[in-house]
Amino acid sequence: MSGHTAEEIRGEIRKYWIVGFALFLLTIITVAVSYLHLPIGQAVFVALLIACLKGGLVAAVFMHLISERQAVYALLLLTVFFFALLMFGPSFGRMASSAIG
Amino acid sequence: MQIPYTVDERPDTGLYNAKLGIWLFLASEVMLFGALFSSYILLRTGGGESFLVGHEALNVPLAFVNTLVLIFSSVTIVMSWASLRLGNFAKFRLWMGVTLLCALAFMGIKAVEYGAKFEHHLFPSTSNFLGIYFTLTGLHALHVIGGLIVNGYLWGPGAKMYRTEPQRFINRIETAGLYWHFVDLVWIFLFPSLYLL
Amino acid sequence: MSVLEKHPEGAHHEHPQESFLRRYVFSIDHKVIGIQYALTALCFLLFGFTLMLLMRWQLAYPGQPLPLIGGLLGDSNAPGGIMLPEFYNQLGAMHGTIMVFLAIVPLAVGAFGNYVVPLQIGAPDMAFPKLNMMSYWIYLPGGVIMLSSFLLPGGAANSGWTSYPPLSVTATVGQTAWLIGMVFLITSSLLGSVNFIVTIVQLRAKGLTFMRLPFFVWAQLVTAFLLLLAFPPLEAAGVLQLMDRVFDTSFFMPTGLVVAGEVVQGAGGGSPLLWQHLFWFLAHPEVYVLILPAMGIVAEVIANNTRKPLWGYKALVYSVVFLGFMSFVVWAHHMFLTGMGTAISSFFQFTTMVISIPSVVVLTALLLSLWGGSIRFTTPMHFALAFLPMFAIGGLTGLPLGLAPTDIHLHDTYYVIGHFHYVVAPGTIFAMFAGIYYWFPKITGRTMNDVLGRIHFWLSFVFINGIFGPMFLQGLAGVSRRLYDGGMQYSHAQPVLHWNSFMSISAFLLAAAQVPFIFNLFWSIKKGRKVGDNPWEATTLEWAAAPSPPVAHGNFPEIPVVHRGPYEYSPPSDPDGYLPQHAAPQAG
Amino acid sequence: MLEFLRNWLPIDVSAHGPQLDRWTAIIHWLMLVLFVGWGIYFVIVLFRFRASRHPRADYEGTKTHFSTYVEVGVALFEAFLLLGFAIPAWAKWVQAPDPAEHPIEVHVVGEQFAWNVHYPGPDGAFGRRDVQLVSTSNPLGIDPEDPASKDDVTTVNQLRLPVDRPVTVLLTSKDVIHSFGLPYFRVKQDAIPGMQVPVHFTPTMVTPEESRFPKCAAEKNCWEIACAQLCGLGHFRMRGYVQILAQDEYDQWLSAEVAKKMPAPEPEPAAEPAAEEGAPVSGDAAAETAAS
Ligand code: HEA
Ligand code: HEA
Ligand code: CUA
Ligand SMILES: [Cu+2]
Repeated sequence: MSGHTAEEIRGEIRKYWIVGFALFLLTIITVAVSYLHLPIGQAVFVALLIACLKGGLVAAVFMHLISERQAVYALLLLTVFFFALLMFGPSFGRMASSAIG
Repeated sequence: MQIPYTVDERPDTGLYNAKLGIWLFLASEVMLFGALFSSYILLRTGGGESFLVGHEALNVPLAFVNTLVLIFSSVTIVMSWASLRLGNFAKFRLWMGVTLLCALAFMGIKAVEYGAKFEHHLFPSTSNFLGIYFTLTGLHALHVIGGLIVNGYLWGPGAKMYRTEPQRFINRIETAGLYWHFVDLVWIFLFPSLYLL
Repeated sequence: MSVLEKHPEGAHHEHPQESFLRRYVFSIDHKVIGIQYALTALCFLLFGFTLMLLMRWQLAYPGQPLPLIGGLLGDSNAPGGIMLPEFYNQLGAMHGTIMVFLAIVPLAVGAFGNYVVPLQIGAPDMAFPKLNMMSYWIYLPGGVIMLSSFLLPGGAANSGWTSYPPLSVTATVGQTAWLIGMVFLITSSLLGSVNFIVTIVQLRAKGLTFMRLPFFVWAQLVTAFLLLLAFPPLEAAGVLQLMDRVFDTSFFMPTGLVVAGEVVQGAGGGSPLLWQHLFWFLAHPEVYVLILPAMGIVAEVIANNTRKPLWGYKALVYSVVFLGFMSFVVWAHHMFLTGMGTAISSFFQFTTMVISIPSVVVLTALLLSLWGGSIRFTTPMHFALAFLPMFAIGGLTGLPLGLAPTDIHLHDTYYVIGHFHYVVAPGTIFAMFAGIYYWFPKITGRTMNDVLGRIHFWLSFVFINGIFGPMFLQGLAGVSRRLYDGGMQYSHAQPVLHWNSFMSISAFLLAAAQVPFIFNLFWSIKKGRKVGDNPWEATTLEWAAAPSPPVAHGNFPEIPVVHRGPYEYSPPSDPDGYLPQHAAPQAG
Repeated sequence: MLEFLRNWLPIDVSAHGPQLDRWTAIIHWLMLVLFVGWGIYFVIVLFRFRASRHPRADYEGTKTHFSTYVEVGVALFEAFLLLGFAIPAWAKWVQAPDPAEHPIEVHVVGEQFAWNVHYPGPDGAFGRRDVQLVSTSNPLGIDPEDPASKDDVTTVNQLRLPVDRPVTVLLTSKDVIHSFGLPYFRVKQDAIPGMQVPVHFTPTMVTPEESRFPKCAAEKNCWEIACAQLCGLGHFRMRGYVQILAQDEYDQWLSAEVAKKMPAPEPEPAAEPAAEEGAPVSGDAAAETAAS
């Protein structure tokens, strides 16, 4: 992040506030949606979609991933892959087991 | 002999040491919380109706406020970093101070929430949902406390470094910020998956 | 940042008269920390081995009082010197835990990694020296907690190193100590792995590109990634099990348990298999943590003692990276018999077969590296060479375990015990010995005694095979592991039971064979033959560019610049010599 | 190779067993070829290229592609093992037997440190089990009120099965994880509390009267159920018996057990749990501690 002019930094600051505001809004939306009592499948989908959106904003802008270097991307990609595996491996293993009940 | 790239970026990786370090640490944190989320999915999908006992007792409005508090603190910590980069130390102090207050507020609200649960005799052992709820939010709260300590240090005694090694100090604020955003990010997922679903 | 200048000098550049505490105890010099790790881990290794000797006595002579120390174990463990089954289970769980988490990993990563990696990449220290010190000072209390759990009521953890619930959740308080100890060890490893990755990525000397890294450094890099990403799930699982034990949650406790005639109170609805998934998600990568640094050491020693470059350096690097990656997707091959359907089992059998290929490539490359060499049979080379066939036996016997149908008969038998001990004992431990003999002169400026080294090698080699070879026969016969009496009640065990005393005697003799080593190690510090900076005529930076022992803080008189790959032995320009990595290229 | 391995493998008394043994042998062939092949190379190289005989190392080393062929060969052979054997064999292993073959269904419930066996009786239906009803005389907690339980037969550590008929054992556990291991049958399956996992096999041999097999009930020889998963301090002695009978002997035994269970038509006394005298627990392994 070196070599940024004061002007650029002020631009970033504006971005931070906008994103902060967007996060506020999205939070309100999730809560509002939860009062609609959607069927569970849809509710999960919407809630996680919004959460991912929010998470993406935080990571991209606050953690300035967007301007980060490749090394970090490679690391995160690897992590995301194993994360996904860890997330669904155990549950999938149970669903496909030969056990009864 | 001086360890290289504690302050400057290594040209071929574009990173200074601590930044790579914090990203690696966060990667491992992703796996830590990932394992807990995975457990939550597995237990919930296989748990039957008794799993959810106590779910209705969660206080959505409080958690909603807490979410806003944490998001706001993410904005303020990034502001404190930006202020430093603009050379404005006083503003850094201010924004970091607000961040600390947010963290304290978050913990305060958390304490109220926990207290209400205990009052109603809802404990981790009551149901696996509450067990997961206490484990996940408890672990998250520990992370908040960790952040409080680090940020508090950087706000207070640690800020001395700005006079001797300003760039190094700015880097520290950046890494502390990265960590703090991650804590926020975890909460962004915890909030809907525990309280709203 | 344009506004700011580079600050002058860091905080710790001058070291006038350091206090004893700063220098030897709370040192932030990677070399001292490496040695601290080495000594601590060796003590744990010895201790883990001692526990096993007690068990081997019981297996060979069930129900007979332990000689010499039987009386010291206390009436709750061994009344009249005769070991109780409870105590046997404690010993087994603690042997596995201590060997894996307190002995081999700290030795392979904490000790060798710490000492050698910064030197091999031309760095003055690890990237975060204070963090490095912290890793050690978290590891040590973790170990102390583990060991002191023997003194708790009910003794130490007794549910195996795998700690499967519900057994572990209902076990005595030692299990809680185990979990707390594990949290320490995991934290320590995580800090260490961050440090290693940053060090290797950021602090490589000028000119030291990734493809010029010594293979050992590659092995450490991959290992660090395994620790970084695989340990957190176990930490999570440990926290969940602690919750189950301390706060009576039911994460791993299904509904309707009846333990010892009492219906277990609690919410229920938990899943015992969840633990197994999280545990093996760590523990399979963990076993590669045990083997990769060993492969790295063996590669270094082989290159140096064949006086030629490693064959297929690139293939080795790609294999080891691939191995690390794949090790995350095979975990459920430890769970074939938990009621696994065809789809899942096919997936994990497939990945398990796939992961054996890079191991074959690594071994093949090391074997072919010997061809055309001018082999010096030094003591470290003895151990490194023996590693190859021993790892081959261990690895090959992984194949029938990796195919689910053949695993049915072999699962949880001594065949499994034989399989992995061949990889970790005559495999990894031998590589550790090779490393100790090889880098000892780096640390002390003296060599270890060669004759004693050879005695140590040959005796160890013979006896270690005497222990683990017969395990395959017992396993084929179907003898279960973790049996307090070695299986003597079972008719299928009868034909192979007589091996038990053979194996145990081999184990006692193996213990005796370590005496020359221990003596050699301490004697050589003061009395070993003095040697120059580069006694092995090695090309890598730790030998070629730094004095032995290296400069206290900073390692190198001046930071080297690298000009070539790591193993330029007998180069065409100088067929009888070698080209250090940092030697400036000759003009023309 | 199979003959060689049979020096240690126990005799094989189930329908699927011989196939597993055969493939175990084939895999060991692969292992042996690799090990001996590389081993010979290894010894030769160590001899031929020792420093005293070969003082100047060859910078280039070997340029052979032989190793690539070996590696590809190993990979192909592993693919063959997977597709030709492991995957189909596993699919067969988890597949329930054809109902046309009149498979027997038995429930086996592990506990520290015994194997409870639950037969459905002539009605073919298992009585309800409830943990709240568990007691020393009713270790399985069978509900006596359930009509399906009236003719149920339970035993402790005694699994009797007829020869040549497919069996489905439905495994579970009351407390911790155990593993239902039948070495002679090449059967092993974890018994996990909270789960019911079926395991299928077909005994092919009546347990012979040979002194190398232990005596269990009725002075007859038996094979053993060996618990294979660490389950506590009694893991080593968690030994059950499995006895394979000719079909008619089995029927006789079962109807005798059922008759013991239902002596009179009135249901009242039958409510008394009958597991105790119903099961010939005389050979209970828990009674003996072989170590001492
Ligand atoms: C360092 C440790 C290590 C290593 C490297 C391995 C390597 C492998 N392991 Fe092992 N394993 C363990 C440690 C290790 N394992 C442990 C500790 C357990 C038990 C845990 C417990 O339950 O307590 C276990 C258990 C275990 C199981 C579960 C068994 C069971 O419980 O039923 C399985 C099943 O698939 C398995 C498979 C494999 C395979 C396929 C490999 C492959 O990666 C091997 C590949 C290697 C080769 C194929 C060798 C190549 C050889 C040549 C090319 C010949 C060269 C010849 C000469 C030099 C002469 N292992
Ligand atoms: C890295 C792992 C590792 C290592 C190295 C070893 C090493 C050894 N193991 Fe271990 N073992 C395990 C990991 C390991 N083991 C695990 C995970 C289990 C399963 C546990 C469970 O059931 O849960 C197990 C189980 C196990 C069993 C089965 C017990 C049972 O099922 O009931 C047996 C039986 O013989 C055994 C024997 C041995 C022996 C004889 C050695 C020997 O090879 C040891 C040789 C050691 C040395 C040669 C060290 C010499 C020491 C020094 C030289 C130190 C010098 C000191 C100073 C200078 C201060 N082990
Ligand atoms: Cu039951 Cu071991
Ligand atoms: Cu494995």
